[in-house]
Amino acid sequence: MSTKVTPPAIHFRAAVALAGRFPALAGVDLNVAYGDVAVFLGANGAGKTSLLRACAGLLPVTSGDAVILGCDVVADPLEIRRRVGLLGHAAHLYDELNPVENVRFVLRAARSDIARADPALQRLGIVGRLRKTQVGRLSAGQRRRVVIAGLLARSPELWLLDEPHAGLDASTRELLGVLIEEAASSGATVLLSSHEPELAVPLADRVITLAGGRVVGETTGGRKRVRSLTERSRADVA
Amino acid sequence: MSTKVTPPAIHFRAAVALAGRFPALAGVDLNVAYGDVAVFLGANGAGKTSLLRACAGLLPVTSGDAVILGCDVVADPLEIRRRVGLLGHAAHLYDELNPVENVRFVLRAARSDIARADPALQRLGIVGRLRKTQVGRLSAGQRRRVVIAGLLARSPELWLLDEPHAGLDASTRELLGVLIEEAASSGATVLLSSHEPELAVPLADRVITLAGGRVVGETTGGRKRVRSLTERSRADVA
Amino acid sequence: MWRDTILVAGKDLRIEIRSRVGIWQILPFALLTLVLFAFALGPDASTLRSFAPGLFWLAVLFSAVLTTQRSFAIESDEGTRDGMRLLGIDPAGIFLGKALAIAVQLAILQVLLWAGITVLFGVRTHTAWIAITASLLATVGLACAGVIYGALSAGLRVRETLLPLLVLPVLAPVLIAGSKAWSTALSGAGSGGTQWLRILAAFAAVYLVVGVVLYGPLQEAA
Amino acid sequence: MWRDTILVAGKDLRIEIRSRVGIWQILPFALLTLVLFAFALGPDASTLRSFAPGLFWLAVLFSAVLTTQRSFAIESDEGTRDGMRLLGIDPAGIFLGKALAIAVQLAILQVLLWAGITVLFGVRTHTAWIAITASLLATVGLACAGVIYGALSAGLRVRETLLPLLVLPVLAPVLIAGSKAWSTALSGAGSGGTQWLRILAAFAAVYLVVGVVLYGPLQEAA
Amino acid sequence: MKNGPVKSSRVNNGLVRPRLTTVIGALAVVSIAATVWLGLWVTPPDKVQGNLVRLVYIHPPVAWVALYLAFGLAALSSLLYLWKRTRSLFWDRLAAASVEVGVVFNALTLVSGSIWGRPTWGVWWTWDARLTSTALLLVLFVGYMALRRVPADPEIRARRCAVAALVAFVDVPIVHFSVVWWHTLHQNATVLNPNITPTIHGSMAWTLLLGFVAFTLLFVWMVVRLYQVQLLKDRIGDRELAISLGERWAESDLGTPVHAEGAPAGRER
Ligand code: HEM
Ligand SMILES: Nc1ncnc2c1ncn2[C@@H]1O[C@H](COP(=O)(O)OP(=O)(O)OP(=O)(O)O)[C@@H](O)[C@H]1O
Ligand SMILES: Nc1ncnc2c1ncn2[C@@H]1O[C@H](COP(=O)(O)OP(=O)(O)OP(=O)(O)O)[C@@H](O)[C@H]1O
Ligand SMILES: [Mg+2]
Ligand SMILES: [Mg+2]
Repeated sequence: MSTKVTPPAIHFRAAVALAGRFPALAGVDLNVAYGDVAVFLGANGAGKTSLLRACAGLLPVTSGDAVILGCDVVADPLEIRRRVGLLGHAAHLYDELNPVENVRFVLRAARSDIARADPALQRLGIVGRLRKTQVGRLSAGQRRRVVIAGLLARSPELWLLDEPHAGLDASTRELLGVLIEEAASSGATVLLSSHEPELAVPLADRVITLAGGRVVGETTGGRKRVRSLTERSRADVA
Repeated sequence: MSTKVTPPAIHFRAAVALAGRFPALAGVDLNVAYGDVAVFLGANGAGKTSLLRACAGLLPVTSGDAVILGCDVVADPLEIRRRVGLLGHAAHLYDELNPVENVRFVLRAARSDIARADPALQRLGIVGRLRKTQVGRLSAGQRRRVVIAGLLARSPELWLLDEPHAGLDASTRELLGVLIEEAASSGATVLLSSHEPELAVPLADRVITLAGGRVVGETTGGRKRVRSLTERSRADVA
Repeated sequence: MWRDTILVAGKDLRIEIRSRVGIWQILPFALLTLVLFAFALGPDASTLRSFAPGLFWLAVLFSAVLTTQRSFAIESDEGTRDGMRLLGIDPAGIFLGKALAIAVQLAILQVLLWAGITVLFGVRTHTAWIAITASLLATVGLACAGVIYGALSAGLRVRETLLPLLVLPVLAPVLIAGSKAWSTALSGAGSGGTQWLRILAAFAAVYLVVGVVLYGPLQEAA
Repeated sequence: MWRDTILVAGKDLRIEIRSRVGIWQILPFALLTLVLFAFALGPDASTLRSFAPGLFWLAVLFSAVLTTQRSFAIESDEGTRDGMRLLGIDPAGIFLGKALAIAVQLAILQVLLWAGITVLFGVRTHTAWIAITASLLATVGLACAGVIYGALSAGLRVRETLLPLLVLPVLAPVLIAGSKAWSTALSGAGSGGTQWLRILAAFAAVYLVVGVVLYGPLQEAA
Repeated sequence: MKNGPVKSSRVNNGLVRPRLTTVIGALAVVSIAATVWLGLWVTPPDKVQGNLVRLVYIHPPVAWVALYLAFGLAALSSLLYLWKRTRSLFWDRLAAASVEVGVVFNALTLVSGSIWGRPTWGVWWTWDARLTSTALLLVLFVGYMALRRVPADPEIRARRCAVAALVAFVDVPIVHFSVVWWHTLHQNATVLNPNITPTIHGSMAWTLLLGFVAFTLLFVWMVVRLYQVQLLKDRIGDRELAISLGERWAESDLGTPVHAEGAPAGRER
């Protein structure tokens, strides 16, 4: 084994996170290197959503260590949130505003160039009349596409995608794969949860199985690695 | 072709339904026979959700005919709702009550035996601590399982399932197939929408493609038919 | 219909017992409004005493709005109004059930508000039966009208602001008649109150009937 | 911080312009409360005139609660409060932005309510500057206190009932000081009002500072 | 922290040793009894107020406990909770306990004041600045308790409540200075006034002083006990948590993790 070179993007050690009085995460040990794509599999209630929310600094970790992108989740959630993007079960959009306004708002909040909104929406197929329809009126899949367009436009350092395939139609599912690959190869780290291994595993470097709020297994995914194998093992050890 | 014997369970003719000012259904022509399993495919925004909601009498049909289980959706939505069960994008549950109370409430409202709640929940894996946890605290997939348990306990004549696979884990996806087959073979009609044809098509007698709020194509699904072919063609013509 | 009434009222009251919103939030709110009215009107004791019935009923009105909001907040989670409609139960039953649950809460609330004005404004109740009858009739009316408008605004994203606007003008007769009836009840002038009781009874009857008849279409419209 | 303030305030006002909830729902509600108070107090014109300042401020208070509710209803759709936090922007900016948007709406509302009491209760404004200063200071205070409590109760399922209970007692000093200041302004007794203006200024300053400092932890708690 | 069943009265509550708690409780009872005895039988009736003056031994001490001790302590511990370096659920529990005591004493202030007001002012209640601000204070802290009841994570609830307590505490100075600012009907500061020469004399002064001591002792005892209740609730929560953690671990077939020796309840913060 080589020595630790860079600290990992995600580092959990014995992390416990409580939802109410319930340990949604019950001692997670996990390291994910920068630039990796990791997919979480697991039964309903295994803790996938909780883990992703903890990575976004939304679910406070009450014991153990949790360091995301070099920031402690308890000490500095704000800094983390600036740098991550989350696609959750529910779409965080302003129902009264249209897709363009929503994405622009996200970009302004992130201090990014609002000109990036249009190409992103275009790419996700939010074109024509949909651009000007209040998002409260869009269909379930269209809403999720708007959120993904926001992520794409912002291009955060860490993508957290909670069942991103759910609700998307065939062509967007394909596109999602492309977007994830693009993000990862441009250096971003991507974590996604899924109930559709046949779609998610090919995208991933690492396939991590959760159960009972813990990591219970890991295999490698099908992502064609660009980086050399040495680099790979280094990151894994870190 | 033989003559029309029974009227179909679902009958739409040139049905237009408005969501706000927008024609979510733009002239649907569709007949589904009793006991059939039909799956709707289509891109995001094609109108799958709108069609299922129209079948439940939730989306008013403003022109054309829409007759569900022999009742006109405009004239008698209440009668329809007594006999259909809908699993929508959002789970219609009382967050403050636990799964048992929620399912029992559904059963009482349907004048069914509340003793059916327990086996149904059991079957969907809502056991142990989950039975007593307020549903507002359950995970996304667990909530959907509670809704499905409610449907199973009620066993309506018409099942309307909007992307039922989304959010369910592998074992529950399998179970869902079994439940749909059971319901159909016991005489219920099942309509489901899906973005996962590989899961949905094998369950279905008929695969109907929607686009732009209309039916644009149909193929047969993979369901092993019990009924004879003559019966089949009869229903299709009706 | 009656079975559905019991079913719905039971469910609502069970959620109330579980969440205690009525006791811990609406009740203190009601008492608080009394204090606020006193602030607005200034400290003069005799003025306040003479306005006590009006202030009591204002407090009841605002609390009724809150109770109604709460009653529909538990229905329309996730921003949809499909839940109740999908049950496929008799709309009249839903209407009566929700009204019953609200009425129970409002009745308890009024007892405590009455204690409140007795202490804070120093009023004394001479003709209790008028006050009690007025309150009971008003409770029915408030609950029924509340449920009708609650259903209209349930599940809308603007429900928090829409409901008060819709329902308060409708409840104005209760405010007026209730205040007058309680004025007579408090001052001891026994007989004048009955005409106001009749108005309250008419109000309750109208909204009860309207609710039972129209709740079906209303629910569809929602 | 200032950029975030503008960003958030701009977004809130844009949603308001699109949905017109303030104009079509909160404003009529405010005028309606004036009418209801008149009902509760009876028809005597001189009584009403003398209570006009108090009633004006009561109406402002209740409308401020509604405006705050609305301001947080647009944030917490689908029952979650993640949205705002996920933006990762400066909490002080969010606080100031939301307060600014509410303040703008409240200022417009007060102009129209002033017209309302002028017409309905027949009052005349003698010392306009006191009234205007009082209103401006009060607006800042109401908006800041409102946002603090709005954030406390945002996204909770009980927010409709919890917010009024929490925020109204805090706003009571505004009610008192505002009424007194307006009383002087309306009666024309020019100098007595300044001590009340000082209270309003202190109130605004305290909640502005508290908000800027505490909004961060508050948002995490939400 | 002992394991297994523990007798609740013997629980070390982290504030005061159990023996001392009992002593404080006993002292409180004795001193209140002494105050009552002195107040009712030893001290003379007043020239103007007659026997009514005896309420002076109850009402001001009760008010003082509610406003300054209880709500002051609540505000202080809320502040310490919010301050990152001293953040600990200890402060949250302490704040909760003292708010509960404060609400009781605040209500008692209103009641004793009303009883006193009836003969002296002729009414149970008047809309005097002190009285109304005291009433508002009660509502503010009832709001705090309502907020506490809303189900939430302990840490989140603690933070939310801490903010609410601090904002509510702003009313306390208003109550205190209301008599000065608005020249009200209510008594001016007689005991807590800036020039310390008390305006009452002799046995009355001593009894009043004893009253303050007695109610302060009662306050301390109640806070300690209620803190204990809070702590026990939290412990029950911790135990539930331990159980659910066990259940959660059992959901996967890994069994108990290696790093989980000792209390699984998480770091005490
Ligand atoms: C409901 C009615 C009343 C309320 C809510 C009330 C409230 C209070 C409060 C909050 C204080 C503590 C103020 C401070 O120390 O800052 C206080 C003190 C006091 N009250 Fe009352 N009071 C009431 C009625 C009365 C009456 C009727 C009397 C006597 C005629 C009275 C006499 C006093 C005295 C002598 C003090 C001690 C003053 C000092 O040392 O600061 N109070 N009251
Ligand atoms: N307050 C609570 N009380 C009890 N259990 C809780 C509470 N909050 C969360 N849980 C449980 O914690 C787990 C949360 O899991 P999480 O939402 O992370 O699951 P998930 O892996 O995302 O599942 P899904 O695939 O269904 O989305 C669930 O088992 C849920 O029942
Ligand atoms: N008020 C409205 N104004 C404009 N367009 C609307 C309005 N309401 C609905 N729509 C459009 O109607 C369509 C509704 O489609 P529906 O929700 O039935 O789609 P779906 O097939 O279920 O899609 P998905 O797969 O994303 O769930 C969408 O294209 C949506 O944008
Ligand atoms: Mg999940
Ligand atoms: Mg859909």
